[in-house]
Amino acid sequence: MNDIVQEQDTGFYTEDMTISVGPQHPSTHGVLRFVVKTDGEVIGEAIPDVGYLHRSIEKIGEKVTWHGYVPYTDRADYLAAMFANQVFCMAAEKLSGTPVTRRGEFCRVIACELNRLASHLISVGTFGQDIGAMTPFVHALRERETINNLMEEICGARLTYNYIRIGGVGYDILPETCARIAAFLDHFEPIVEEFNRLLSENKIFIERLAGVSVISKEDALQYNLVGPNLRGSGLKWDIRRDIPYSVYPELEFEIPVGTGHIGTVGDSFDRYWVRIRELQESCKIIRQCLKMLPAGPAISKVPRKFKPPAGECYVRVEAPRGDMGFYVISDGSEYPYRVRIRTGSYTAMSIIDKLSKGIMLADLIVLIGSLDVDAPEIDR
Amino acid sequence: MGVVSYITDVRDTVKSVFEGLSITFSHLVRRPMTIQYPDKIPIPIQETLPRRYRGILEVDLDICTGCLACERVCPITCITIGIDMDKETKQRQFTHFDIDICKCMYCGLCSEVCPTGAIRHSQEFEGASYNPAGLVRHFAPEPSALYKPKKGGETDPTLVVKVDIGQKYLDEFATPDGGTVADEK
Amino acid sequence: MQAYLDQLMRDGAFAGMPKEVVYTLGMLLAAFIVLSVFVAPLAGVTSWLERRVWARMQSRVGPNRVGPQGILQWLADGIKNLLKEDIIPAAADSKLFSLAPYIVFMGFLCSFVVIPFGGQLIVADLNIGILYLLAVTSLVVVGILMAGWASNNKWSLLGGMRSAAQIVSYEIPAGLSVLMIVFLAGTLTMQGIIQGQGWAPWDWYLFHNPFTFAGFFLYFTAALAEGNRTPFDIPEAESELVAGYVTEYSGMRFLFFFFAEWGNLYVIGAVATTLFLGGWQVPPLGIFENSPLLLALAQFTTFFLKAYLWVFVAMWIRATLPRVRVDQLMSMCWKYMVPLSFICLLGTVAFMFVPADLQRIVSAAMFGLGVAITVIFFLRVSFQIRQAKPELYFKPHI
Amino acid sequence: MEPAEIFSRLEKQFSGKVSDFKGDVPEPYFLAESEAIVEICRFLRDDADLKFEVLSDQTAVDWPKEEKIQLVYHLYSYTCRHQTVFKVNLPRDNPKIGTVEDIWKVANWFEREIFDLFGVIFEGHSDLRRILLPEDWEGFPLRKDYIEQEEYDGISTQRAPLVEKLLR
Repeated sequence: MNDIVQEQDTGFYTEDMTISVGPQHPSTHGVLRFVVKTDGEVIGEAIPDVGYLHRSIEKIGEKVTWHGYVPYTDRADYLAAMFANQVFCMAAEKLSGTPVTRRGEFCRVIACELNRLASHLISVGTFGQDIGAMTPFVHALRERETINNLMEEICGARLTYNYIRIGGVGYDILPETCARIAAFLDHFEPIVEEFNRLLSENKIFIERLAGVSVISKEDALQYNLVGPNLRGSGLKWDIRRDIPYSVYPELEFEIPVGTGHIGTVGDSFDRYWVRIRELQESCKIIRQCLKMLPAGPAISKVPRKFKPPAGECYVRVEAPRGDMGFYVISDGSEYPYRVRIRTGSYTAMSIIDKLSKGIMLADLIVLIGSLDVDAPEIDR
Repeated sequence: MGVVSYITDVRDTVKSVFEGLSITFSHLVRRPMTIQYPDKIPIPIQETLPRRYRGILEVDLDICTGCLACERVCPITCITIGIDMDKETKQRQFTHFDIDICKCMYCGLCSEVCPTGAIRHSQEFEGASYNPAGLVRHFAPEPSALYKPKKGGETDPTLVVKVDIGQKYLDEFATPDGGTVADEK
Repeated sequence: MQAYLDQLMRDGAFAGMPKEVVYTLGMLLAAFIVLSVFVAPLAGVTSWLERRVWARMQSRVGPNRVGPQGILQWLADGIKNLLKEDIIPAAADSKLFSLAPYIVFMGFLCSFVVIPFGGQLIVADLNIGILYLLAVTSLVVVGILMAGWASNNKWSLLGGMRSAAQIVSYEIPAGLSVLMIVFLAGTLTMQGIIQGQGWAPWDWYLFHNPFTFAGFFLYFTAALAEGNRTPFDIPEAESELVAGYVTEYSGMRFLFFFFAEWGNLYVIGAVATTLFLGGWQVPPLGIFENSPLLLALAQFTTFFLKAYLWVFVAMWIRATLPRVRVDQLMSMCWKYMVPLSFICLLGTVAFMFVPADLQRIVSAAMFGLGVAITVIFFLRVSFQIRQAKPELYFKPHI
Repeated sequence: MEPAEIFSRLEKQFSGKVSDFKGDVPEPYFLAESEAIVEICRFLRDDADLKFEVLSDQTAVDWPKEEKIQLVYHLYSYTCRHQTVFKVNLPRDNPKIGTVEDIWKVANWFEREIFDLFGVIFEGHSDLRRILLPEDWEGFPLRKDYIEQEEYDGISTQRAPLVEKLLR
């Protein structure tokens, strides 16, 4: 409390106020905490305090089998569980040389992109909520609900899928589900446009976002921002295109980058806008995949006692919150020797300390929302 | 602040507010999306769930062979099975078969490895209970014998039905084509 | 009211009682009736309606269990809050803390004294009516500041400070817009202002000239800000300040704040109706001539519905707009709304020198503009419905 | 640039400080000496042909049999589109190494995490505190010989197996 006491000529002295934002604050997206020192509404510094959701997933990885670890990876980032599934399975496949069936790859991409839609909807919806617009949030969740229903049909779970397995996917996508996904996409694209008319083009919303918490490209690299946050700063970098994996090289899609068409390049609006545009790109990808979906088995033959040879690999995929990397070491036994999960939110969180100096309390909420940090992914 | 930008600001604000109001008003006359849970729909909500839905685990002990595959595969060890030898009949029997629903994370691995489809996910998802003990499901309250698959198909008519249900579940649920299950069967 | 009591005393009722006692008792009775019969259910039903309207705009259903369509939800909530523990934090200034809700409540309740529900239905037609109203509604800020300070919570304090800054600033555009009408009407009494208008829309001050038309929206925006409504709900912005000045309140005291908020909405609508929308004016139909009761009922209904329309609009705006930042709120007030209010005020004054015939033509034109805006709006709504296709229902039986 | 080229370049610059290039694995890596880590990293970032602007990942692996904790650095270059991996061996009983926080700011949090979970001390780090675990937690959980403390603040850290406790 008494960190900075400014004695003034008048004998009138002021001191900074220390506020604890979180861990039960409404807009910290899970259990995050910031120790904020403010001068009235203006923040002197905001020190992130993470770890409230630490579930030691990396340690658990050393104690369960390779197959048994897949459901745990769901929990690393439960808003985008499919990607953690995929990256762990990719690592296991790379270590053991297990091939993935072609239909399996397409099923993976469909499921992942649906999951990306769901995750981005949560992101932009709660972002609206943080700024006070309640309706866009519920509209976004309404669409996500439909995606959850589709997921339920594809893999039987709504949030923690355990769908992607080593060698392919757990369950094949049925033709009637494909038809429903296509129907959903037809319905969803106009909804995104309506969402834009309701929220993204709103003058108050733009005023709140444009020019707020600008992240330059240099800062983004220094702090290793990834995914939409990096693209929002103007760097055209997408692992799906630049370090291709799965069947992404065969698909056509654009990589939206922040252009600063309303404020400055790298401001909160750019990061938000990249996510909105990625919604549309994901729709495009799913459409192509549905068209190209080949026949054949969804999963290749994998022994139940899965023992990849000793070795190590670092695999990354483009998750909704950016580069999700798994560094997996196998010592040839039934259990992974070491699993390291490197997530986008963790690095995004570390930049908040720097950016928060001198902004207003309301802008801190915008900053957190625009970085789309996700507590489970930070703490793992 | 120039006059032009002043006027554009006012115009943009009015325009976007007008647009937003028209969208929210249009939703006032559309149908709501949420459902009237749980008493205002004609059929139980469980029946609307897809067949693949992974709800609370159920076990049909009559067709369980006691191979312990599910116990071994469970990553969170929520299944505990006890098997011993019945002293009178000299047959192996279950002493207990418990599933801790508290711990279960509904990953579906156990139901995929089951050779007969005895352990499977039901559509039930409401697990509220007054104490944690109520969440431990005991499928073998008293010792019961293991199921032995007969060569050339099942003959007991009650068991035939159950075996068929299990097999149907396996076919529908656990990977229609190939997969981790197929290679060891 | 006073006239009615005088009449009763002349007729010999309350024999032997001093005049002051009769007045006091009469006033207390009136206050009780207004509070229990009108204000409490009004605030309650408004809270229910807000939740329903809001829910439908968000593709939800909303509260629908207590009573038909959930209309008694407010009663259930009220009883629940009455039964809850009234927590006063140990570190709080307990006297100020307990007093604050009542001051907020009083500030809003006192405004009902001058609201003209009908030609005769007014508690006291003060000769400084509208001025009194502006004064007592400002009392709310004292209560909010007290609540923010006494809670001894940093969120509450920030909320209280924001609220004070906001309400004090927005008094100015609101006051200027009111002044416009006072100039036109030439009186401060509420009934006088209403009588200055006619029953027909083109006789309303809203369509009197372009400046009052703009002034109405300025007034409504400023009044929303004064009532701490979205997009100006920064004092209790739940995503920033948890709950602002009400963070530490619970039970009935908490309810008082929300009671005042929802009641205040109606006051905003009522004042807008009085000033701009012709108040309780009804068409001079034949059936009203011989039946004063019917006339009073018609006047009350007209006034109530007009006022409630703006309550609905406030809910609707709340469901639509995001919230502005504190500095943007201030710059919006001082850079945009205050200058625009002055322009409107001067324009209105200048317009008063325009010949009467021309004034009539302008009124008709403005009315036409109003109708045109409404038509365009509904066309836009139908465009929105057509644009985004009907919702997907994968489970038709639900 | 290929991993082998990167390594040979480094070998030229820091002869004796980098060694053991292993090129026949999915991600080729080499070993670096812990004393030279800061110079190597600065060279990797600033050299015109290497330009590793990004520290993708920094983590540690515990090898109790070999009595070492191995730090693993994953670098990536967006400009040149190549990556490199290098490892640093540290003694298990007193792991200490210089911080690379000044080179990549993100290392601040990565190193805090490694300190938190492995107990590696980064000399010169600006804010070396526990990050994921509480300040007063004992031990370094990701070490292989870690034994979980029985109680933390009077709360048991074990979930008693309900199945056994409740009905057996």
